[in-house]
Amino acid sequence: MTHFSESPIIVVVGRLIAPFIQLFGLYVIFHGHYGPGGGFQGGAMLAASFLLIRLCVGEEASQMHFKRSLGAPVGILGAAVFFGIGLVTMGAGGYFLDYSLLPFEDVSASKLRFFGILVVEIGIGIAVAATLVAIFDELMGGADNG
Amino acid sequence: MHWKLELILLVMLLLTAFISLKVRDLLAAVVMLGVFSFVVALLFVVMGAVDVGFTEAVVGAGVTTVLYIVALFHSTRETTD
Amino acid sequence: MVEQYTSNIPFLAVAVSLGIVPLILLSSRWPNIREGWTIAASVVKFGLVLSLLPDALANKAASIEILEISPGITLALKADPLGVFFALIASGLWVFTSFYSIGYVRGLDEHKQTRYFASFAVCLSATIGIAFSANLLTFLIFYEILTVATYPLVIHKETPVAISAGRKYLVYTLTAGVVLIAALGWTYQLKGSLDFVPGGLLDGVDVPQGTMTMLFLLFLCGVGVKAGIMPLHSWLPAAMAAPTPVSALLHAVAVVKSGVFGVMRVVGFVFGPGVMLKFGLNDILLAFAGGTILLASILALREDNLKRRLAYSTVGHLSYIVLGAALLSPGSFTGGLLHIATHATMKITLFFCAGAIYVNVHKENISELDGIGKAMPWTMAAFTIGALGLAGIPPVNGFSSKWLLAGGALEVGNTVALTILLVSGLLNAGYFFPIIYRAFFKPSAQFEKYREASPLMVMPILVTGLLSVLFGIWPNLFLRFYDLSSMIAMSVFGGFHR
Amino acid sequence: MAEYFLSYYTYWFIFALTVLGLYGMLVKKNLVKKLIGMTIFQTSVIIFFVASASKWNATIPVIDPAIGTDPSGYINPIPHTLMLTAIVVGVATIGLALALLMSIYHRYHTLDEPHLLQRMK
Amino acid sequence: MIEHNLPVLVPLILLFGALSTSLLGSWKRALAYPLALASVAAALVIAVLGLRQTISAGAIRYYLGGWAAPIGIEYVLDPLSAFMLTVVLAVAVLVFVHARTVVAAELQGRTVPFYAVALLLLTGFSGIVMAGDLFNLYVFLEISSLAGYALIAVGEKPSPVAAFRYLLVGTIGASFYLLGVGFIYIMTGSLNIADVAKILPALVREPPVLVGLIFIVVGLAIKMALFPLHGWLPDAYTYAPSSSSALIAPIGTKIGAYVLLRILFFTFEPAAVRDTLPVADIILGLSLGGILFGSIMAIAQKELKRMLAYSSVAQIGYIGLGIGLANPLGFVGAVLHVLNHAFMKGGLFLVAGNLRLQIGHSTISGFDDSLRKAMPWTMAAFALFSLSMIGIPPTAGFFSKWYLVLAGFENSNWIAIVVILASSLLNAVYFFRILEKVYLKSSKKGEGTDSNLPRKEVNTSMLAPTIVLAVGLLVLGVLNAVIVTEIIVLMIPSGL
Repeated sequence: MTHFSESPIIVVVGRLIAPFIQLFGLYVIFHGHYGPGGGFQGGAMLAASFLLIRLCVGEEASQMHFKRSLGAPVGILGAAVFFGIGLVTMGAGGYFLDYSLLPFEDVSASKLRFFGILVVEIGIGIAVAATLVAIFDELMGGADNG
Repeated sequence: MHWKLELILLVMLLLTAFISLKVRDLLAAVVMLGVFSFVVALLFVVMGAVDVGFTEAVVGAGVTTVLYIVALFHSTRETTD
Repeated sequence: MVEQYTSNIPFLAVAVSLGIVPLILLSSRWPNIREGWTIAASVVKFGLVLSLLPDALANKAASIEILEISPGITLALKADPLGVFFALIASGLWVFTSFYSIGYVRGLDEHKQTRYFASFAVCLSATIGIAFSANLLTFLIFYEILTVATYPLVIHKETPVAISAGRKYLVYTLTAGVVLIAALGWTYQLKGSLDFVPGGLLDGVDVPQGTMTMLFLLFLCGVGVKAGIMPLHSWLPAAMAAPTPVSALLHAVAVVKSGVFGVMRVVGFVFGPGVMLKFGLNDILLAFAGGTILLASILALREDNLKRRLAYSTVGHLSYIVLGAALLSPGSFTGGLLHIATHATMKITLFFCAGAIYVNVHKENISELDGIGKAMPWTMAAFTIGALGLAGIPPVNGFSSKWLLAGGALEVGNTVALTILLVSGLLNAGYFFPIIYRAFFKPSAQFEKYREASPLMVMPILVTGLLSVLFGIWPNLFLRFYDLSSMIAMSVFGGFHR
Repeated sequence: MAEYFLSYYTYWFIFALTVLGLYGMLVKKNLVKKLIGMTIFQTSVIIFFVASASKWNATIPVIDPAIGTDPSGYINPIPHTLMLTAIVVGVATIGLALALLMSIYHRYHTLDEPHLLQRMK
Repeated sequence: MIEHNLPVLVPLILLFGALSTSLLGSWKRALAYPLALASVAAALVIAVLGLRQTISAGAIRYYLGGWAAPIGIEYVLDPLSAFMLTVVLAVAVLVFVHARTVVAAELQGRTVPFYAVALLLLTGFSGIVMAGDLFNLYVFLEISSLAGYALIAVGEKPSPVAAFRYLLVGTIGASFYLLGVGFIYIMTGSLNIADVAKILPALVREPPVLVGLIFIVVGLAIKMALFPLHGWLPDAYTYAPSSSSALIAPIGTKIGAYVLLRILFFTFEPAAVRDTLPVADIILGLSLGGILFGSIMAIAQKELKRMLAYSSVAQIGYIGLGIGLANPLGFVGAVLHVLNHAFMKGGLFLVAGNLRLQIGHSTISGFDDSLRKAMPWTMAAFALFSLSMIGIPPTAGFFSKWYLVLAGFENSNWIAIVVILASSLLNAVYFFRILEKVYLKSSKKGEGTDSNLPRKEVNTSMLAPTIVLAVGLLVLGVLNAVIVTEIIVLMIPSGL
C-alpha cells in the first residue's frame, strides 16, 4: 500500500496543513513552561503532522519528511537530552533534574530553571514525536513481518 | 450556561461511545471513537483543563484514531458484533 | 538436670555420613572405593557417637548450636542420654548393615548402587540428626530429610510394585510431616519455645482439655506414621518392596525407630508425664498402642510373604515401645526404651536372614521355605534366636525389655496392658514358630544344592544374633543400654508423682 | 435525595461511561471492539480525575494578573499534569494493542473471538 | 555522592541500558547482549549497596529535581523497597545470563528489542518499588506492564492472543488502581505516600476512602493474579518465550503483591486495614481459594509451563495469605515468600527453558528417564526446586510456610493453617508426578522421542544460573533467620 488516498485534494490539503501543525507544535513546545502545553503536547502535534503526511502522500513519498529508520534513534536522542540534563545536575551534587544546579556561571537559579525546563521540554518533544511516528511505522510494517 | 454545555457534552459522550460500540462496521466504530475523543477534549476545556483538552484532541482524536485506522487497513473491518 | 557443654562431636557425627555423599557420587565408577567410603563413615560415626557415651552416663550433654534458623529457635544438637541411646543403636547397626549391604547388592548385582549407597548415607545422617535434635524444629528438619532420603531406597527396584509403594510411603510420611508442622506451630504459639525439656515442655501450660487433646493427636499423627501406629501403619508392609538391607536398617531401625523415638520425645520431653496424666492423654496413647499390638500380631499370622510378616511384627513391636511410654511409669518407660535397642538387634537379624534367603535361593514366601534350615543352618539359627527373642523367651534380650514393660504395667496397676503383653507374646510365638518348624523339621529336598550365603552377609547375621543373646543376659554389656534407659526414665519422671 | 444526585451528575455520567467501557471489553466478541471499550474505559478514568479537580468560580491554572496568585482562584493543576501522563500511557497501550491485533490477524486471519478460539485449537 | 543518589540510579541505569541497547544494538547486534547484562549487573550492585545503606542508616528519600515532598516527586528507598529491588535484580541477572542462548535460539532476529524491552520491564519494576507517590507508582506499573505484554507477545503462535487478553485485563487493573488513587486524592489532596499516610487515619471511615481502597485492591489483585482474577496468567506464562516467562513469572506478580503491601500497611494504617475495613479478610479468603484452586489446577495440567503457571496462582495465594493475616509473622512470611518464590519459580522456568531448548517441548507425558541421563544437572536442580516448592526443610520453601503457619496460629485461623498444609501435599502430588517420570519411567526407543534434537545437558551459561538458584534455595533456607532478623524485621510497619 503506497497511498491511503488517491484524491489530489487530500494530498494537497494535507501537505498544506502539515507545516502549520508543525509550527504550532513547536510553539507549544517552546511555550509549554508558562502556558498551556509543553513538550509532550507539542511532540504529539509534531507526530500528528508527520502522520498526516504519511497518510496523505503515502509511505514512500513521506520518507523525505521523516525517515522511517530515524524513529527509534531520534526518540532515544530526545530521551537522552532529558537524561543528560538530569545527570549533569546530579554530577553537580544535586538531585536528579535539579535545574538550579546546572553548571552555568553568572546565571540566577530561576533563569537556570527556566532554561533547564525548556531544554528538557524540547528533549521530551523530540522523543514523543519520534516515538509516536515509530509506533505508526511499526504498525505499518507489522503487515510484513507480523 | 456553563453547566448546560457540560451536560450536552456529557450526553454526546455517552452517545458516541455507545454508537462506537454498537456499530457493525469497525471503521465506522473507530471514526466514532475519534468523535468521542474530540468531545472528551471539549469537555476537558469546559472543565478548565485546557492543556489536557489540548492533548486529548491531538493524541486521542488524532494520533489514536490514525493508529486504529492503520491497524484496520492491515487487518479487517468486518465484525460479528 | 543435665549439664551441658559445647562440643562439635554431635555435629560431626551427623555430618560425617553427609560428607561422604559427594565422595560416593564421585567414585561411582570404582565400587570398592565407593563402598570403602561407606564403611569408613559408618565406623567413624559409631566411634564419634561412642565417644559421647561416657559423658551421657555422667549426665553431661555435649551440645552445639549451629545457627539460628527461625528467630528465637536455633538449629541445635544436644547429645542428651536419650539422644546418645538412640544414636548408638542406629550408628552401631549401620556398621553391620554396611557390610551386609555390600554382600547383598553384589550378590544380586543390583542396579544404581551409587544412588543406593548415597541415599543410605543421607538417611543415617538424618537419623543421627533426629537423635541429637535439641528442639522440635531441628527434629522436624531431620525428620523430613529422612522422609525424602528414604524415598529413593523404597523405590529402588523401580518395579510397578515398588513405585506404588513409594507413592504410598510419600503420602503417609509427607502428610505426617505436614501435621507435625502444624503441631509445632501450635506449640510455639502456646509456649514460645520448642526446646525439649525432660519432664515436659508443655508442663504447666494452662489450656482447655480440647486444645491439649487436639495438639496431642496432631503430634501423635506426626510421629505416629513413622512409628507405624495403627491405622497409620499401612505404608510399612508396602515398603517391604525395598531391598532387604533397606528393610532391615530403615524399617527395623532408622525410620520406624525415629518414629517411636519421636513418640518418646513427645511424651517425655514435650508433654511430660504430668500433662499426659492430667489431660488423660496417656489413655489415648494406650488405646492406640494396645490395639496396634494385637491387630498387627493377628495380621502377621495371615501373611505368607516373609518380609511382610516381619513388617507386621515390626508394627506390633513398635507399639510395645509406645505402650511403655503410655503407661507413664519409670519402669515401663525404661522397658520401652530398652525395647528400642532389643527389638532393633532382633529384627535386624531377622531381616538379614530374610535377605540372605532371598539372595541365596530367591524365595520370599514362608510356604516355600521347607527344609531351608539344612541348607543355611547358621542363618536359620540366627533367625530362631531373633524369633525367640521377639516372643519374649529368655535368655534373648526381648525378654528383658518385655519384663520391664510388664513390671511397669503392674506398677501402675494396668491389667489391660499386662494382658495385651501376654497375649501378644503368644501371638508372636504363633507366627514365628511355623517358620522355624518348616525350616528345620519339614523334610524337603528342594534346597539340597544350595549352601550358606556369602560370608559378608552371614557374619553380620551371626554377630547381631549373638548380640541379641548377650544383651539378653547382660543388658548393660558394652554400651550400658540399661543404665542409659533408666537414667532417661529418671530424668523424665524425676518430678512426677501420680 | 434528588439534589444529591443532581449535584454529582457529572460523576454519574462518568460512572455510566466506565460501565459502558467495561461492557465493551467484557461482552463484545470482536477484539477491536474490546479495544474500543478499553479506550472508553481509560478515558472515563481520566475524565474522573479532571472532573474532580474542576470547580466553579475558578479559572484555568495559568496565572492571570487580574486574579493574582491566590490559589483559590485557580483550578488545581496537579490532576491535569497527572492526566497528561495518563494519556501518554493510554496511547502507548493502544499502540501496543494494535500491534498485537495485527499480529493476531496475520496468524489466525480473524479478529472475532469465537473464530479465534476455534482456530487456536 | 553515590549514597544520596542511590534510589534514582537504579532506574536510570536500567533505562539508560534499555536506550543504549536498542540504539547500539541496531548498529551492531552483538553489542546488545553484553550491554544489557552489564546494566542489569550494575543495577544489582547499586541495589545491594542501597540495601546495605538502608539497613545501616535507614530509609533514603530522594526528591526529584530537589522539590521536597509532598509537592515534588519522591523516591523512597526503605528496607522493604531495597529488599524487593535486590530480589528483582538478582533474579533478573541470572535470567539474563541464562537468556543468551535461549533468546538467540527462540527469537532469532529479535534479540535486540527483547533485551531493550526486558530492561524497560526492569526499569518499570524498580520504579514501582521506589516510587514515593501513588501516581508515579501507576506510571511505572504501566511501563512495566507494557513491556511485559510485549515480552509475552513474541512467543509461540498463540502468544499474541494471550498477550492481548493480558493487556485488556491488565489495563482494567491499572485503571482501577488509578481510579482508587483518584478517590484517595480527592479526600486527602495528596499523592505522596508518606503524606497520605499522615492524613488518612482521620478519614478512614469516609465512604470515598473505602471505595478508593476497594478499587485499588481489586486493581492490584488483577496485577498480582490473585484468585479469582488470575485468568490472564496461565496462557500468558505458557505461550511466552522461555526467557520472558522466567523473567516475568518470578517477579511480575510479586511486584503487584509489593504494591498491595505498600498500600495496605504503609499508606493505610495496618490497624485500620485489619479492624475497621474488611479488606484484610477479603484478601485472606481469596488467597485461600487461590491456594487450593491453583494447586488443584496444577495437578490437572499436561504441560510443564502451564503447570508452573497454575502453581504460581497458588503461590501468590501464600503471599496474599501473609498479607491478609495482617500480623507481623504474616508480614514476614509474605515478604520471605516473595524472595523464596522468586528463586523457586525463576529456577523452575529456567528448567522449562532448558527442556524446551534441548528436547523441543515440555509436555509432561513426554518425560522419561532419558532426560535424567541426558541432563543430570538440570534434573537435579529441578528436584531441589520441587522439594522447596513442597516445603521440605531445610530448603527455603519450608520456612516461608513455617512463618505463615505461625502467623495462622497467632490469629487462631485454623482454615488458613489447614489450607497451607494441605497445599504442600498437593504440591507434592504434582511435583513427584514429574520426578517419578524423570527418574523412574524408562525410555522406550522410538516412542515419545518425536524430536530429533540432541538430548544432552545444556551449556554452561544456561546451567550455571539454574544451579545457582537451586543452591541458593538451600542457602536461603539455612540463612532464613539471618534474613528475617537482619532485614525483614526492619520493614515491619509500625502498628502491625
